[in-house]
Amino acid sequence: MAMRRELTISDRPIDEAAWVAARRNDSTQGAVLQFAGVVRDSEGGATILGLDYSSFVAMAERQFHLLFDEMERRWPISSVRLVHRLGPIKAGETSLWVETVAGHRGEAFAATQWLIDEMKRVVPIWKKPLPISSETSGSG
Amino acid sequence: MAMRRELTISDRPIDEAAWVAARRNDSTQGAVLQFAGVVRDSEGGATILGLDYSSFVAMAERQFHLLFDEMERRWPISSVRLVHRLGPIKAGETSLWVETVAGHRGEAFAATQWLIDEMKRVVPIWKKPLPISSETSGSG
Amino acid sequence: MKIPVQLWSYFTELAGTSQVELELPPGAKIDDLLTLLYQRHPRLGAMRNSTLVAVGVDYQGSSYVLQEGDEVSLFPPVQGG
Amino acid sequence: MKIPVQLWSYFTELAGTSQVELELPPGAKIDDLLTLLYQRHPRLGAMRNSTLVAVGVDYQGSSYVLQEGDEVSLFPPVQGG
Repeated sequence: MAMRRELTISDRPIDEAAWVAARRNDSTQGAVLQFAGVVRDSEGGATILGLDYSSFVAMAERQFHLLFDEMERRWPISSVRLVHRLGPIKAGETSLWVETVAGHRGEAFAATQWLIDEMKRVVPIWKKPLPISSETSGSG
Repeated sequence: MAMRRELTISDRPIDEAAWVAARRNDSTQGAVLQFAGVVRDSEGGATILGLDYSSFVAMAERQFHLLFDEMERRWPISSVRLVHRLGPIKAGETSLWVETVAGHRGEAFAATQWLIDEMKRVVPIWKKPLPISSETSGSG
Repeated sequence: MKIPVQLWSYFTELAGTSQVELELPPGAKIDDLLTLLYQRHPRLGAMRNSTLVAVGVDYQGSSYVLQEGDEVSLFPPVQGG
Repeated sequence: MKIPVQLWSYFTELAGTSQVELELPPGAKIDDLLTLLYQRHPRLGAMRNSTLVAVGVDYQGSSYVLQEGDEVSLFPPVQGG
């Protein structure tokens, strides 16, 4: 059976509880793993307000689907749902949410770690710090 | 700062979305990992209605806290919340939910996998299949 | 001394009871307790190699020296998750 | 042939523009495109070793032979998550 995939790249806040609540019940799969990446309030030692994410979205979608293809070849994963938020994101808010559903735990952990590692290698998304004071911000 | 711990062993259904929604916002921690163990509809090739979990609860609590102690020594984890449901659980429902919050992803993955592995080794919880037909059930 | 032994999971069914009380001499070890228990409940004895032993809420090995007031628990491999 | 080159992330700031168009001979490779581009935008050239190149929505290496209609993208290492 084909791996179910759901990819959302958007500037809306990520409502993790809503994504969790929307999971389809599947009694053939024993393991659900969810990872949330949260924007931290420091970057390179400096306190920041948050991060501003940008993306070459069409390519990001293409690259995510290539990763999903390989994930499906490598592990018996029944579902992957991934949400990446773009635009300004305040520290403490979620920039990435990914869920992997598999028959067993080992597969879910291995596939999710691999997916995030690969995402950080090939998916065209970038971030820049949002300085605490607007006075210290500026181009260049 | 001490690792925050929350342990719930109970026969109530696990409302994952509610647990997720109740997470404290922490902008110093970049990684949140949640694992849900779902009861599968087959056991050793036979279709089952679900699993009936039992536990020596006082010892389970003690053993979970010993594991949390070691987890805290081994990884910089800021929070762990673990819920284990007991009693009859239908296939497709969640028997275990665990969340680990850490500064970085690698720590959260490593600590969560270790915690679940160790739980399956030392925490006194047992399960027996609930047969599909009540006619086939009975004391062994 | 009298040592209560609590059985868990399917050990209860193997023994036909969830609790037994054993009379042991001072200085007796868990090993001695098991030997006596298995004489009375040979179906439990068949599980010896996969039996976990706790005193109170902590695991103990077979050389643990029992004391008055100890509560022993015996159970099969755990299966949480 | 005219090849449009889209710049992403801080490459836009380094070049002072998000898109440039380069005139290249038939059979030109990405390597040739980069050489020409870096003559015009030396601040981009300084990033050469950490530049990723795509044609359309797929990554391509420096020996890729460009064709009429290709849209090239250049960007720094990605940082999703």
